[in-house]
Amino acid sequence: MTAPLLYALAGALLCGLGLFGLLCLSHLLRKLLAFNVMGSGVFLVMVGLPQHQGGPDPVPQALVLTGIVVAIAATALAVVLIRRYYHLSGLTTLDAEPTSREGGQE
Amino acid sequence: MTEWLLDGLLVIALVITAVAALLSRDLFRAVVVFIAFGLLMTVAWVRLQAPDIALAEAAIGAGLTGVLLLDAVSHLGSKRPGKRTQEGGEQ
Amino acid sequence: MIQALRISAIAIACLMFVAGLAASIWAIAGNPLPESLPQLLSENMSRSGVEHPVTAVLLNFRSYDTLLEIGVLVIAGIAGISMAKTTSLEDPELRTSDSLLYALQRWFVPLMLVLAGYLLWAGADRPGGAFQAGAVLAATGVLMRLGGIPMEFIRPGLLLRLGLALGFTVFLLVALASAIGGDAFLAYPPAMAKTLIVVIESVLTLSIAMVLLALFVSAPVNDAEDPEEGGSS
Amino acid sequence: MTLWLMAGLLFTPLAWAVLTLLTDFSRGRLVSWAGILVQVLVSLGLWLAVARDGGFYYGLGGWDAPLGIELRVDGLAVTFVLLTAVVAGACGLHAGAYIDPDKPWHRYFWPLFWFLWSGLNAVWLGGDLFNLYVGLELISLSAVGLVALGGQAGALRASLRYLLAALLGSLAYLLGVALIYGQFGTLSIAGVATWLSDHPVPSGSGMALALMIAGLALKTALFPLHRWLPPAHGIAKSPVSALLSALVVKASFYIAARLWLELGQPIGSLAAAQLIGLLGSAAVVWGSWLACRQQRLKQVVAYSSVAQIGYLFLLFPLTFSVSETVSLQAQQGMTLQVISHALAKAAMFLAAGNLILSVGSNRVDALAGVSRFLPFSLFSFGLAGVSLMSLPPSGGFAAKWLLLQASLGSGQWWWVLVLLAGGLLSAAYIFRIYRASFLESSGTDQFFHPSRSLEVIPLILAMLALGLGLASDQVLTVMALPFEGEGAP
Repeated sequence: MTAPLLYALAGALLCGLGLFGLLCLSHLLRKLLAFNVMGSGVFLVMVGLPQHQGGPDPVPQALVLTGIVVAIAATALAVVLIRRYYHLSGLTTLDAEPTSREGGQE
Repeated sequence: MTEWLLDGLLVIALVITAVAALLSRDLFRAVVVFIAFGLLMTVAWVRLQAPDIALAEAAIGAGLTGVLLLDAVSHLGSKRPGKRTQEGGEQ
Repeated sequence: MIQALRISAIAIACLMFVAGLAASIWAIAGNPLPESLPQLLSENMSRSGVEHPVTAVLLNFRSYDTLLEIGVLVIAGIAGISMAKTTSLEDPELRTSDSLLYALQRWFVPLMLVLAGYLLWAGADRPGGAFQAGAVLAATGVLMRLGGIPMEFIRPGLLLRLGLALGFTVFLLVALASAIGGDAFLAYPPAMAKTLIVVIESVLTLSIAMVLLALFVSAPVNDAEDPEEGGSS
Repeated sequence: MTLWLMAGLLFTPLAWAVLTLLTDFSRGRLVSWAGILVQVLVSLGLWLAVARDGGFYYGLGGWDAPLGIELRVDGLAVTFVLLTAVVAGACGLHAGAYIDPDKPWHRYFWPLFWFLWSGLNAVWLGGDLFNLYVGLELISLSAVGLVALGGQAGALRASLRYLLAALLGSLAYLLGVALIYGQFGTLSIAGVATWLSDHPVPSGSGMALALMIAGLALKTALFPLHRWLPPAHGIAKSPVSALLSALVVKASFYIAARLWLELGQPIGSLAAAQLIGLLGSAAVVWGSWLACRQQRLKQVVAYSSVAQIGYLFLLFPLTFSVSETVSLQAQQGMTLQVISHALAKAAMFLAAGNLILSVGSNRVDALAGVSRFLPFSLFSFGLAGVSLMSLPPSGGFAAKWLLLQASLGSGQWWWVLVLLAGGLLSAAYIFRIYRASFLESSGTDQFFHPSRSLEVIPLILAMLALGLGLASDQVLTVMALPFEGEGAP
């Protein structure tokens, strides 16, 4: 057991938490928070696991930097969509199905 | 030994803030806790000898995402759903 | 009742997921690593043109990733401003007359600009670089925006789109030039690697800040109705 | 020469994305049509070059695999690059005539379209796990942007749902990549496969493969993770729906298939392979059944996509622990299914868009009496339907024939039942549309005729899907080309 491994395991836990949040929470902004928590967990695994044996490894660090930028891009886009969706429909969740008739969906 | 204590505490704090951010009843508080989570992540990156990610996390993860979400929360909280028809009528 | 049952089922599934994941991580941590990339990396560092390994990976060894990633940012920016049908940014609700914010702004904005410049300059041989500098720059913009400074250039016009495209275009042109020069796509000539990386990083900083700022500013939306095909008719 | 083609292939879509970002819709249309021409020529050139000389690795930035990113340019990849050029080109031409140029935000259609195209090319050619992740995100975000374009509440709702599903899928995939890197210390698929070929399988790598495939299955809308797809594909503008159904879902499937073919044999298990096959079968039956019950035309087509995607996942059981010939048949069947479904579904969505434009409603029962006015788009719709129903001589028939042979050859006869049931059910939902359109109705006297160019494009795509069955041998020889010359173009 080394410190990086500890962080990798914590990352696994954060992934599970984020997954739970993404599936269970209904408010869209909360889902977004859960996505970011899960993303942080994945990044921790990505950096922690290889550094357990090899010491600091610049490659996964660079990958995580890329990943963080992709995550903020996705988050910002989602926020714009959520705000506009709220503006037009007054809803903050996707649960209620006001207009669609999906005929056959349970 | 102190290092282990630090890492252990940090990990526990990370998990607690994550849980709090997801389960908090008040959305505004959830986002604030999430920003704290981002700051703790910054410390975790420093502990993992990844200063680049720590900088990026502080600026992007905690800073920008936090402001973006706070702004969204206040937006979603303030306007009434019925506003759509009013504005549609004006324009 | 059904809701509670569903949540507990998901919770149990997530717990099992965490347990499985942790077991795999534990197992992988015990296995020997077959290949050591950091070693290969340090052997090739001298040919990369920069001293800082993370920057070398981002902008030389795996520059294609970075190119596409900037593409992702630009997409998010485009999709964001396509939502913003507002012609006016003078949304009175956004202006805060908060004196604390004003003070923050006066002291922080210059400080943050300096910080962004430092981060960019440091990127070549120390931690720092385009992403961090861009994020700080964007944060500066957000602060100014919250303080009610109108910032005309963020209006969805040609100037904004030029700004969005700038970093990406320069990166892409460098890539093409290297392909025309006879090497592979994105292969910098070794002698010019350092200069090219610095140039790319500088324009990327501007573009990253621009995209993030545009996404922040375009989020408040005005009303626009437009019936589309496939809608709920 | 090949180097130039590669540079052109990578450069053009990205450059056109920037160019069209700076123009408005009408000028962007002209620019884009020129770009489509360039891209089709470059793709065709690369396809011919690979057909002649065999595949090669292309090290980007002049760095080889473990350190840099290598593109794997082989027969299958260039076939899909060419397919993308044909289908995306057709959708681009159609969109130019179909989308209203007066709406100011439609100018953003072209940059998103080109970014989507470049993401697709990046995925077909990708040989690096993390680069594939970035390519996937490029595709997902531009696809979400395209669905949301116009910003109506329904479209936003569908696109948000799509975005969340896509992000979750990407994260699961990335987690798998993290485990792979932790285990093998490399991100190159070929590198991992080489190492596995002469070492015992390390413990813990099963989870990595499972995570990656689960994430990709979510992005491919495999049953029961399919529920985000019909709203998104149904509500987008028709050229966008065509792009999404024909190409975007194939990208994540393609990565999953690549991973399975390279790593499935050592890491995977029989149970996992059968489970994925079972889910695919469920998708075929359930998707077709729901397609029969939809009220809206484009929803029918979207659910049909869920069903047709199901067939693709039969690849997993049919290539696991079977003889070389059976595996090859299954792979060929999968390739033909991807190509024929891409062509047929693009044709179908574009034709459906024309029909909706004509009758001014997206409901199936509003089509009553259309057959008197519009034999042309209806005809394209039916031709594409022939391929989906897998009647000879269509590409769909050739694909399912190969899958059938592979099922029988490997003794897994139960998949034959799925193939038969799927064919019958797809016939049911296509004839339902036909029945609706041949009903005599007094109500449909107002009728809008779309321009000829809108009608010709789906017809051509449908003809290609139909003719694929006749030319399948040529296509398959290129796909199965041996991989020659390491890194030397």
